[in-house]
Amino acid sequence: MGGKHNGPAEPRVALRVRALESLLIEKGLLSTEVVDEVVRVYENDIGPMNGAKVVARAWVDPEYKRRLLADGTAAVGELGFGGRGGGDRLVVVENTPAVHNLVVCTLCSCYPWPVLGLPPTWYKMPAYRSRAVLEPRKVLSEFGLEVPESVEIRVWDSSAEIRYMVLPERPRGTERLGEAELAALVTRDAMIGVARVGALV
Amino acid sequence: MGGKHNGPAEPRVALRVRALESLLIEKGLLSTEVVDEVVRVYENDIGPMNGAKVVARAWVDPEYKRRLLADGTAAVGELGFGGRGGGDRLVVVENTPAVHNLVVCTLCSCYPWPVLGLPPTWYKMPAYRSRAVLEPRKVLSEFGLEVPESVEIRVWDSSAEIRYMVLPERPRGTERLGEAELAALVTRDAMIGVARVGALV
Amino acid sequence: MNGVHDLGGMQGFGPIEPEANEPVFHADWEGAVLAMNIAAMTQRLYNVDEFRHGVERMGAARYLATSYYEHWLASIETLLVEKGVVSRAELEARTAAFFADPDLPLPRRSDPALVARMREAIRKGAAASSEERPSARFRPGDRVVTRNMHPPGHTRLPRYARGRRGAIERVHGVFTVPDSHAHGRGRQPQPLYSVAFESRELWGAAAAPRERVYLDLWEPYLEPDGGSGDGRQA
Amino acid sequence: MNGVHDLGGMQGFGPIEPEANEPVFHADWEGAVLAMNIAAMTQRLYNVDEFRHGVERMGAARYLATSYYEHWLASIETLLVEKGVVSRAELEARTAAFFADPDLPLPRRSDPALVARMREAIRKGAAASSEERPSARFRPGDRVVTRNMHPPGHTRLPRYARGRRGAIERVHGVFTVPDSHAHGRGRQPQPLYSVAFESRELWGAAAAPRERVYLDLWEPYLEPDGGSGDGRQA
Repeated sequence: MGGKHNGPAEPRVALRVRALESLLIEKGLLSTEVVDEVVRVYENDIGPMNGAKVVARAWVDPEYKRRLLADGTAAVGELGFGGRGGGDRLVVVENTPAVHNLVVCTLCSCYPWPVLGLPPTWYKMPAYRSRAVLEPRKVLSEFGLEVPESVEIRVWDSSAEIRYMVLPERPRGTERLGEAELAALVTRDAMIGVARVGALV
Repeated sequence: MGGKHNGPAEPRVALRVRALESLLIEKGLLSTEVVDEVVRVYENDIGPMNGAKVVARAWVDPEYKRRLLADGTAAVGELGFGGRGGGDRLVVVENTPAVHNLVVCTLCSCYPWPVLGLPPTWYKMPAYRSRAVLEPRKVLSEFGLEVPESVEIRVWDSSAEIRYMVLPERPRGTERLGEAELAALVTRDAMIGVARVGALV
Repeated sequence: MNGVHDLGGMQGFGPIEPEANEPVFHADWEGAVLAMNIAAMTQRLYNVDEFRHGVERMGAARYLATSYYEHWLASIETLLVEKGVVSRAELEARTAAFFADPDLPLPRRSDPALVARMREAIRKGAAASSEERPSARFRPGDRVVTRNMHPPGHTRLPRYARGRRGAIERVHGVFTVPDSHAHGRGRQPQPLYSVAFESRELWGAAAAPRERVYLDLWEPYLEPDGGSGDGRQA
Repeated sequence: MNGVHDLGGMQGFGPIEPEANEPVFHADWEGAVLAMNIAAMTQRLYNVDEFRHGVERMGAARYLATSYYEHWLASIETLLVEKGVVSRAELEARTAAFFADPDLPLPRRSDPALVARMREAIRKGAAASSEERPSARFRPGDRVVTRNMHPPGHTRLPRYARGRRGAIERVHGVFTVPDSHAHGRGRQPQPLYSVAFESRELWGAAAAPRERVYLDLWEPYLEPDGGSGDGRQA
């Protein structure tokens, strides 16, 4: 990826990036392999499938869930997840019938990379960042998630090196599913808090 | 002016304006004469020379000054100034050795048109509007006006249909000048509050 | 609306850059925009509060990337289309025609009556004050606290002065409340006050001493100081 | 810095627009920007707080008009130039060369040690917490009020939560204060708290009930509630 480009219609920003890239390579601070490796890792190894495994484990293993809520960093580490973009600490917040959690970063776009990968564009854009703290119920409603007024909404604005992930509610009708099947149900949006995990039909 | 344009290199916004103008003319809501007349008025009749006359009168006539500070609208009306862009009310605030006044409109660009004409570009730009209320002394210093810490600064943020004009201090050495000569010394910037009226050399 | 137009206290916009010997207009189209706006308001196609809110609604990125008269043009277009004076389609079609042929002439039309009306409008201005005199709740010297409010529509209580304590400096009279007037809900006149705020109240302990900011605020923006405040947990 | 990056509570940005089946990267250059940034921080050319402040300094109009990875690119360029890693002149010259010939190849260089270091960095992350344990002033349940502060530099106390009352939810430990770390004044570790705010405290009486916002705030941002507050006249 670092070694090719997008052809003659390549936008100016892409050429600007190649200019900087070439200077850093010459100065011994970068290599095309480094770029390729980073892209490979975030395209293949690190993404919401990691968080989904964490959620599924918490659903089937009450003792793991207890550890996860007490020390998210250590508990996701048990499954091999952690590191860069995770800030220093992962805090997992649990959705219940009485509480719905939502994660945002109003000042930039902090996001729990080790468990969810790189954030989607909408998470980084002004509309979500501005509104999530001011009118979360309306934001959720636009995502198709109607949260009754009786349910408390907790918005986690990631202003420090703490990252937040939502532990969604386990849907009804999933009692017989195994951990891997459960993980397949868990979406990125549910772990940000803008969706529920859908019930099995 | 409404009837001509700027030639082949005319920017898109100018053509957009002509498109809207032509539609309004066809609908009987505008005419090229109206555009010409408005431009003529603001280029020739209404400008800081009006405010300068007000200031000079106040400097030479203590009774007029008293009326001006008590009811700016009525007092500038005595000199024939008033009307559109003046909001509903003109308030004149007096600079003294102990108090320096500064006018801004942080929300848009309200400005005392009848006495100062249309505002300069810097008055309408984010840098001035954002900083005048937060760090007025620093702003004044960048205009070359050092206001000692012992002098109180009053910033008038024009948030309603009240317009503000500063009555600057009369410089020393002007005792023998007549009203017209005094008016020639008074600058727009002094009546906004970002300058003093210079002493005669 | 907490928009980027609400610039008081923002940082990072760099130095103020005055232009030496600045002309009244930098291009002919600026004068035309000014004239169109005055003509439109004189003919009551929209009011000044709708106009200001039209600027606020233009979008933050565009607002910051464009000039004052481009802001005006954006609001004029928005309002004339919303009011049904001009359709979006005819505006786009006419724009395309001028892009295709910049030498297209403007229609000729003489309207001495409108010119006279404009002269009168410029001379007299528009009234925002009211003859109605609801009794003013506050008097000069009274301590007040501004409401912590974040309406999605137009307001003239800047964000930097919300939930702040000040003192009534002067009672201006009774004026149209922009918050309703910008949204077709009438003038709803209310007492308007000049309110003085210490810089340290607005900007905290690091603010310079002997600096005050004065804002003109309507009675519904204010509460007596000493109450529990708006949304505060005592 | 009260910049446009501080978006919490702003209005007028329209609906949220999720992209169906969004790819991890929309173009090759995005991945290259991500990799350059991780490589630069891994090699300690700058720290994450300097990086965030570099984005904040890019200018409001440009910030709003450009994408996430363009923000990153702007900050990387600013910092590498300021740190003397790359000169503005060589960057412009090299850019001109790529504009003239987009097919210019990138230099070939193999650096297995750097790749290994990057893998390790991605796996382990960067530490912001500290082993130092200054005693924390507040405990869970304590009522606090945030400072009303408007520093021109970097801070992580958003504008919407200044001068607001909340309750300590949890003590995270001791962490690098970004306000100093972004400006070359070291880590200055301080206790970091999760602080809960009622929506009505943040947004006033019109805010919906049963909504809370939690922020992670450093001890210097906070004062005990019940004191005179910062800059308030009791």
